[in-house]
Amino acid sequence: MSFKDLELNMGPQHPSTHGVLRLKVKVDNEVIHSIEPVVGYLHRGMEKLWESLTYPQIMPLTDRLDYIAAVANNFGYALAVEKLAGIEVPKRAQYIRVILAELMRISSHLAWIGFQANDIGAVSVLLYGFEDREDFLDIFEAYAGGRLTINAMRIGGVPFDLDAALIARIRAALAGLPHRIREIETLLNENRIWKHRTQGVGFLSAAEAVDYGLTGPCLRAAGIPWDMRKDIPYSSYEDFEFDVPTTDRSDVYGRYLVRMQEIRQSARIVTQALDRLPEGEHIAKVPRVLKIPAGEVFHTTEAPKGELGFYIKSNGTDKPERMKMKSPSFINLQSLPLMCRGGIFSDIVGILGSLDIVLGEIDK
Amino acid sequence: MSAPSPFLFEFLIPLGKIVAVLFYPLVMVIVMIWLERRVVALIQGRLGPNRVGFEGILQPIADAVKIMLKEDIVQREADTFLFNVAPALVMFSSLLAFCFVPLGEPIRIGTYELTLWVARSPVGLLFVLGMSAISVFGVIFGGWASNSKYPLMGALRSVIQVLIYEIPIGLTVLTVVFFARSIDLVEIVRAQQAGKVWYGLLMPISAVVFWISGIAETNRAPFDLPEAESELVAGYHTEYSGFKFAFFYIAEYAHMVLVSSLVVLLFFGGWLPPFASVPTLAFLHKVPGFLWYLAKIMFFLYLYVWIRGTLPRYRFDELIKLAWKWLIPLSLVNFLAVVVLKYAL
Amino acid sequence: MSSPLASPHRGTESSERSPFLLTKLDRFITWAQKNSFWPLGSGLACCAIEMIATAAARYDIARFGMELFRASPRQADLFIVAGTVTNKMAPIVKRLYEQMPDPKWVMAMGNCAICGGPFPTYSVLQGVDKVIPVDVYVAGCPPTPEGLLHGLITLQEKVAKTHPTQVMFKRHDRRTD
Amino acid sequence: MTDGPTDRPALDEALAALTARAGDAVLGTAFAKGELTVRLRPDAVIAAVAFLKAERGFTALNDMIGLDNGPAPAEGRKRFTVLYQLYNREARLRIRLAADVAEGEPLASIVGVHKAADWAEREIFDMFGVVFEGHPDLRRVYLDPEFEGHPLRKDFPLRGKA
Repeated sequence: MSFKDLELNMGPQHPSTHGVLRLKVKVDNEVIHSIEPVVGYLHRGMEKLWESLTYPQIMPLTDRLDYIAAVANNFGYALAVEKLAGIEVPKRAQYIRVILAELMRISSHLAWIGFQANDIGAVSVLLYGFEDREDFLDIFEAYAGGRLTINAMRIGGVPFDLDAALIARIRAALAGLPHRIREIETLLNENRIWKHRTQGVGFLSAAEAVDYGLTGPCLRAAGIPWDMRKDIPYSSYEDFEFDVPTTDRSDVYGRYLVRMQEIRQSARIVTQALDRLPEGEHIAKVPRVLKIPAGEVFHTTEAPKGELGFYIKSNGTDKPERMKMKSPSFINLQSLPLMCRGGIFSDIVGILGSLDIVLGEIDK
Repeated sequence: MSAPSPFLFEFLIPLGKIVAVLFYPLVMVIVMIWLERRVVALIQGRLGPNRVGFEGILQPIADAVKIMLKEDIVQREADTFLFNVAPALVMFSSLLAFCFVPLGEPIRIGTYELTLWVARSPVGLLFVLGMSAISVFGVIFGGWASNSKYPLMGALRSVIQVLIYEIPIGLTVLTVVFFARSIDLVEIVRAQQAGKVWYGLLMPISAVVFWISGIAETNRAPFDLPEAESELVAGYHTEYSGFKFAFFYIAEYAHMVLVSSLVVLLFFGGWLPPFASVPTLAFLHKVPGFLWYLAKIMFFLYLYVWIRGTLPRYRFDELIKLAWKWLIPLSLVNFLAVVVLKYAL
Repeated sequence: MSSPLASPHRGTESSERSPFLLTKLDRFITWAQKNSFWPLGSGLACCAIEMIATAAARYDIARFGMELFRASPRQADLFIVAGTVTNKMAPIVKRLYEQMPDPKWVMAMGNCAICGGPFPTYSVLQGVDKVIPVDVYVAGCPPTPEGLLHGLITLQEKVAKTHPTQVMFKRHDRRTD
Repeated sequence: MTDGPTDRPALDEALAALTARAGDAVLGTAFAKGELTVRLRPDAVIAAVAFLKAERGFTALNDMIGLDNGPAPAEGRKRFTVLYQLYNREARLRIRLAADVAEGEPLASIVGVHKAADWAEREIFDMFGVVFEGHPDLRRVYLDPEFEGHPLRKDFPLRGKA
């Protein structure tokens, strides 16, 4: 066995490939020579399956794409179908959707910080992140009955109204959040080892990031305030005041900072939405059998992982003729070899973690 | 009571001590495994094992029984001889080192003087350090003989890590030896008693550098690169199962107990009670020295766990930088300072 | 390389004519085994997130002595198949199972691992029991952490009823399954 | 239906510039649901994408989408359609290019223009069997290399071929 040009297979069963991703890594002792991601180990044929299901039936399957942020997929899909069918969503439903989606973003980022820290060796932070996340899962459980894949949206609105008890619960969870984030930040922000492991690691210039189609927090960490909630506001996002956090670092540390700020911004949006929650219906009148006239539509939303898009082509029946998902993780993952160039073997796990990929979304 | 026969003195007592030296580290390991799992759990806001025995104290026993009854796998591609030798070597060297670790001053029972060590040598410290360094061969053999890539990388990391961190360990041990004028562990403790000051308080830099290097030598967080789970799966013992894996596992903990013992003996007065010079605290002398010794070891074992629960893992290049840029220069300067101060005063 | 304890949990669940001492030994061994499942840290899909949540503070699988998620199958006792097994992944799942040393147990967590779940498609294996034997099935999409814990306790009960020594001493019985 | 305002004049202007540049390669345009689709001759796609990126600010390739028009496509259409979803972030504009290809007919790869197209083209190759000429590494991305058939074709059964 040669020590130079050692070819390593990370995955599909490896503790830090976040599921069943496989990386073919060539290392020269500890320095990375080349790296090639191999995906498809979780390819479930979702797009083919969608073609045989009616529009409402597809909704629960979208939960299983980005399963750490299931609501974000529901949201993107619902908006795309509504755009295609020309359904007007009541204002209250739009607000409730924003609340749910932003809570999901918080929960997704909390899980992310846990995974990222765990990959770098700070095991405790994984547990902290997951414990903090439980508060938000409780809210989803109270709202729709599920913890992870909750099917929290319907075409035309949301399945349930927000009642006062739940609103109080959301406020309580948000009140505890700043303290919890600070706790994690005290552990990490000024930690020398954490900084060594993240600063300057996984650098990608802004131009490269755009060329590789990077979206989401990774792109914002490169200094580009690219956020679909601001760029092309949907579901009343224009009503809320929030910042799009960016840094110019464009390394793992920058991505960490951006996500931690995004948690705070999401909390800000939820608070505003709760304060100004309009009265009215929570779901529009949608025919039981939804037949959508022939047409095609492409709509993107800002999911926790990046820009999530749905392309739907209808043919006048109650099932889509073709539906394609633009998965942010899939596109973000392409830039992994670029980010790893010249790096050290241990960097791979940190960089991969900073991309925040979810295999369910990559492989569909 | 009639005079005890020479058979008792010359055969049974040494035999008993040998058995004890096998069991003492193992008991410490069991306690340590339980302690680690419980303390890490508490740090992480969990409960930790609490189902078997009182507060889960039997958990390590259940683990041990289970793991010893597991299938022993030697994969086809492995170098069978080295693969089998490696865990034994690691275990053997760790346990052998304990022979030279004294637990306290001799106890007088009637006319017989019971020494609390199995073997005492004028070069006991060297022997312990040597044995502790030999255990890395087990790691290297294990990693290489597995004929698999992750273990190999783990072994490579381990070699470099131990090579580098032996240097600050040697330099800091020298300062202690310099003061105590002995490399006999019993004499070093006695010198601290005579000098009325623990060397850790006299030379804090030595103590800290030794402790950090000790963590690195035992491959524990944040220096657990040879078995970094998120990178190398399980590092050098990825291919080991059952009993042999248990050997690696136990040896790692035994090694931690050993390093903690060394820190206590070299820098924190071994079995001496604290505040020896304060008359009002003289009651502390009533507590047997062995308990003081255990308490101090437990403190350092606890530190191990605490550090593991808090810090991320170093990257390989930073690990090396830490040694070459900080620990080695620091221990060199420290050594010179100690020499100068000793002769200037 | 097969251990005398190869799969004691299968095929030997009767306690016929077991000597007293052996029964005691059996109980001791199964006590150790059932209280120290070290799961293989293998997550395939959505269920893996709930598996991690089970290990996290709220549900704390560590109480049962099972928090040592082993990254290497060589050191694992319990394979929690957490998620959809695709046809591309199936050979790897099988290999992981084979790399685990006996005695070993498998839990199919979630509907996908049980029967393919909501994915009756060309690329999904319709149930992991088509490639490896399963001891406990935990339904749900994904099962809640409580569900997973219930599955683990069920598995503990199952292991407690086995007689590892019978397999140890009557070698010809070993591969009855 | 809360998609932001579509800047129709700006889209028209981009379309006009593209038409002027590509000439008779533009086979048709459609504007529906606030989205512009431009149907191009397959051989003109790469030039159009490069032009839109370099001169009209469509710097981002959102996605590439494959479509199967069935074994017997409508009059004037071919078996597959490949859609290029482009995005101009400065002006918040989206434009969709479409190119029809017959079975076995190669399409020029745009990896040279947009790096993001790398895996997207591999995905379309995997799912539909459309071959992209000039792609650096055209292999299946999701399925095993041994897998037979292309799942998203309309004649491929959901459960797979037995």
